[in-house]
Amino acid sequence: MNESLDEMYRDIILDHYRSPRGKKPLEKTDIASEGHNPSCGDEIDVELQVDDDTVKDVHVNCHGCAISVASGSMLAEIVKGKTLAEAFRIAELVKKILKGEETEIPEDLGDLDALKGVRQFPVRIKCALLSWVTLMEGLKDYKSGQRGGKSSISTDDDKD
Amino acid sequence: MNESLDEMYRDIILDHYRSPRGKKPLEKTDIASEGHNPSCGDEIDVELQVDDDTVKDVHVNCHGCAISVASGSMLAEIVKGKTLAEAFRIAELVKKILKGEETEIPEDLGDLDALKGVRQFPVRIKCALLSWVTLMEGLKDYKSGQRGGKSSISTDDDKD
Amino acid sequence: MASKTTQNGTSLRSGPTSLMVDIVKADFPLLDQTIHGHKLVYLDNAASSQKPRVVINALLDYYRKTNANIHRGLHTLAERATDSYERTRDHVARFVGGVDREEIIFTSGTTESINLVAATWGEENIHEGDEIVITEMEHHANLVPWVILAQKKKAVLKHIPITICGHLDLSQIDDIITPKTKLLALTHMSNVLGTINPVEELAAKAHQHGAVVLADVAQSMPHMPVDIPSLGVDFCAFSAHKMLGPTGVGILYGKRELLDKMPPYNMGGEMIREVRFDHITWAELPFKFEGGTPNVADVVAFDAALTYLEALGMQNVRDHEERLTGYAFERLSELKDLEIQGPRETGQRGGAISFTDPNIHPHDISTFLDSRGIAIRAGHHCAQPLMRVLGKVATARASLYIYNDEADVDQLVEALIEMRRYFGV
Amino acid sequence: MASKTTQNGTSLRSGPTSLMVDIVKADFPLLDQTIHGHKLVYLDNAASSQKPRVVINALLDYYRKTNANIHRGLHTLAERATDSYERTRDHVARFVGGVDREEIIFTSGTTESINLVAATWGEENIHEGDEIVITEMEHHANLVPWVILAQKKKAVLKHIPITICGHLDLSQIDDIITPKTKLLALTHMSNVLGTINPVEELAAKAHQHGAVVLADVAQSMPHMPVDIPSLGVDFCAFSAHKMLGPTGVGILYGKRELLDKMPPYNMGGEMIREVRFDHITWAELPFKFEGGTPNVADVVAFDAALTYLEALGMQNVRDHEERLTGYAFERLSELKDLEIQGPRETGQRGGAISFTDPNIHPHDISTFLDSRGIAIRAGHHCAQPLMRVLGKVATARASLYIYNDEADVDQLVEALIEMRRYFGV
Ligand SMILES: Cc1ncc(COP(=O)(O)O)c(C=O)c1O
Ligand SMILES: Cc1ncc(COP(=O)(O)O)c(C=O)c1O
Repeated sequence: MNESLDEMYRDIILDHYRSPRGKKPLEKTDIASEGHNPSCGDEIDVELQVDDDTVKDVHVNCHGCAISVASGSMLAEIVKGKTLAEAFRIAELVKKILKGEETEIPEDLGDLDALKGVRQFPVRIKCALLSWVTLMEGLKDYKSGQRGGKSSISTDDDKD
Repeated sequence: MNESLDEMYRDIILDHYRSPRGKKPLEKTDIASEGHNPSCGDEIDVELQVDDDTVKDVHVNCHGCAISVASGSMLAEIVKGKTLAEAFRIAELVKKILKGEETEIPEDLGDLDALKGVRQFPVRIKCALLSWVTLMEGLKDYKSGQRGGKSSISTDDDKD
Repeated sequence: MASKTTQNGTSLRSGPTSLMVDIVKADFPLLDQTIHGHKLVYLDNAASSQKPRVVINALLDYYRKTNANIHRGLHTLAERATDSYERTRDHVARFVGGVDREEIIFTSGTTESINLVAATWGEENIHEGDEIVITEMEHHANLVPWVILAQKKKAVLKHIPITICGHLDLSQIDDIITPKTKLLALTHMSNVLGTINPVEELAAKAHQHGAVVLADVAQSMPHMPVDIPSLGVDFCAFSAHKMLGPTGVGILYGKRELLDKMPPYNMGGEMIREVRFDHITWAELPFKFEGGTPNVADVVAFDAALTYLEALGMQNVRDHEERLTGYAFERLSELKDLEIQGPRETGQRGGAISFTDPNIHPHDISTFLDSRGIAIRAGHHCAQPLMRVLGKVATARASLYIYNDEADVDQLVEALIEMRRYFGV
Repeated sequence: MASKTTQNGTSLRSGPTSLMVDIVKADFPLLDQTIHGHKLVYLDNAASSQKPRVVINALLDYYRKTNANIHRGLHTLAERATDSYERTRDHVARFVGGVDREEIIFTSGTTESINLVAATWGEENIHEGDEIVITEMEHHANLVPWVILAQKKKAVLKHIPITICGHLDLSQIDDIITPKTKLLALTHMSNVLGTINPVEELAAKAHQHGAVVLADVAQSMPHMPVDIPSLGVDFCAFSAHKMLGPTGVGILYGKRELLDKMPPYNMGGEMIREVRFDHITWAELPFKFEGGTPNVADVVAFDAALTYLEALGMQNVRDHEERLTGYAFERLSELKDLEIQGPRETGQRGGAISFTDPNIHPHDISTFLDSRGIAIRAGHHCAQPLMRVLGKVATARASLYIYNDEADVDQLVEALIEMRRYFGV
């Protein structure tokens, strides 16, 4: 049905897609990670500027479909100002939402609700996931002290 | 149809099968060849006693189904007394009959007519062929001077 | 007519059966035909089974409504086809006793499944002097790849012999399975003798020595409950076509730790992650081993076969065949000097009954039975080394399945009696 | 509605077509359905074709009347099944231009066909320093096996680049195909660009240097007359499922002299002559390469697909697609900035039309079109190296076949126009 199309491409998704947030390069990059799904060619860079365990600014650069671009743009918007631990928890929540394991979304993360529509398109879930998984990878490496290098991840393998 | 069964197992075939000719060992073996079809396990020994280019006596020892036994028995009966060249020509004729390339059978080889029924059972053609092909192999080697050793052949490969 | 008795189970001879065979039979359109003027009696099930209407309809349905190439497809048909294909994988994973879906690889048949293991795991793990242990009753599919691998690697191929009764002879087993054993590859159920082998026990022994164990379950999976986790083996191979499914589908079960480390077999689309001219990374399991467009339609239809077997209940299938085998033994004993191969205890064997007549070649038996509408197989059954051990060039084999009943056995026995008269030997 | 015009050929736009598409369409039950409320327009033919009723019925018929394991069977069903299976082999041998039946090997798909050659001929004939030549437009199936073989053997993998127009760039060909070349493996028709490559000419050049030539005809065989003897290649690979046949069947054509010398691939039943634990001899061609129970039903049904294509006439198929491709180019040009890959001369290409929109990702194109009932494919089409050359991460691909007409193209173009409005970019 065209309704399911409109479910996936909700206005909010199309809005993020048309004018993605987080385009501006950071003054200082503390966490950098890249995601790549060879099967569809989607590529994303997620960079964080960190101050006192808090995300001061986010830069997201995404080459991909509307879903992955919008998802990355939402990430840039939502994660900014959160602590690293909060950011990680939100990414976990998005994974659960996309896998249908969680449906409740806190009010302050309202935009994320728009991602639910992707669940009806199984092949596209990994597009929506890519930015979040990339973020998590960066956070994990940062926490474990592997700083400096760039973390690298994919949602192609459907392992997460 | 049961008629086709009776076509294959004609009385003459069953008679040869029940009391195969050429059982008696030869006094002197001039040509010896063996045939073996691993796919069905049929094994045959064809031995000729030759005098002045003429088959003086034939010994056939066959382990196999009714068709291969009867066919070997007919061979023993028919080839005895023929010249080597005639024997080879008859074997060629049998091959043609079994492959449906020839239907005319000279009167003196009347028994061979019974083999025609086998043509309706494609998998069994190689059983009927085995003794004749084994004979031909022996004759060829004899003619080309490779005497002494035992020639060896199969109709499994369906190449002839 | 004993067929009546299978419904009310009152015949002394047949005893009650656990399957409603008349009802089952009606589900198989092919069985409803005459051959040479006789009602078809299909007793060549060890070679391939017939298909119930639900499986044929599933195929039809797939091609009429769903057909598309799977994975990565972003259109509705491709999504539906992918769903159906992957659903069968989940179903197989449950059917075999509960394994991970990633451990189920679709191949073209048992033969390809075993060759895949030989060419990938075997190629990397078998070295000079290593020992590969098989049994004397292997089908060529579980024999030829190991003979060739052993030759190539200068490894030693050992085999567990069989007893006169058709069981594995385990008296010298500790000389056969040793610390040098790298692989034990054995059949769970012989396609010639019917013997059910103690796979659990032998797998445990082989594992003590650190060997890997492959079970050829091509004959057991269709005919009895097979629980791969309790078998305790590392690899299992079987074919859909022997268990009511379409031709062209096989299954390889492999332990994830092993599959993860193995290189791929057929390389092409869908099994790679990223390709450059100088560097390639593989896709995750199970896709790493499913290069190219799979046999989608037949995998999808195989789902219906599994559902059908589950509805019957695999224990009922087993009980039915065990009883019917007993009945067949009883009736075949009426034929003096007919020699039956393999164990006589029906509890230790399946329903493949190989036999020989002292005076009539198996080929003639088969041709004669066919003229009476009865389909059996005659030959070496792709087990030439076993034939040599048995001292036979060939045997005749009648093999039973869910749609066979006492009437079929009766028709077989009567035809055999008639056959002896016909050949007059 | 342009579909009307395909029957009387009076539309200025479409011109007369050589196929009666409306009649053809009616032969394909799957096409008669709605997707998301729209009549299905199936334009994913390069991935897999739909099946005409005669093919589906052939499958049905086989399972309802004939099904049995083939070869060496002495009962009626086995004989019938063997006959039907072998009849398809004869048919394939005729269809591809008249080759020996022994040169036609049934596999599970193009991918397996090529892997078979790599693992047997390649394994024995490619040595350190040898050169394998492929092209930049190969499908992974004709790329990954050679990359891996080259790595294993320390051979050199070279590729023929493509021009900006999507043709092979033959300007440096004499530096690429040299006396060191042992194998030239190239696609006859690109599944992304549609390009038809000059296989005859390149094969002749490779042969001058004593190289062996393999042509991947997976895309050409379904869409144009392909005559293997005049192509002059040593191996050809293609899949039934892309040419109206069932899934799970592939064909390998190989020159007899080469096949004769190659070791087997999948080893098991039916492909051996004699087996001992220490010695094995192989069966004759083609059986040497068909170990295990083949995909009998699907091979049998493939016969009906060949008959159907012959009835249409492969030249008519080609003419129809050529015209329709021209029509599609014309109409797609209405979409400003839509970028089409591959040659624009319809005489030098098939009907796989890859395109990109400057502002909309191919995945979004595909998802949007699906919502309008149109099935196309989006992605790298298993040709990642080509994508890199094209500078694309993915393309959208609409690919035509015998049941597509001007109306389908119109529906595609209108949906693309609507899509641009929808995404508002
Ligand atoms: C040019 C080409 N080669 C090879 C293949 C692989 O064919 P299959 O997936 O049927 O093995 C395809 C189809 O996907 C193709 O388009
Ligand atoms: C015990 C056993 N293993 C392997 C096979 C080979 O199975 P397939 O021919 O389906 O590959 C068979 C059947 O022929 C069998 O009975």
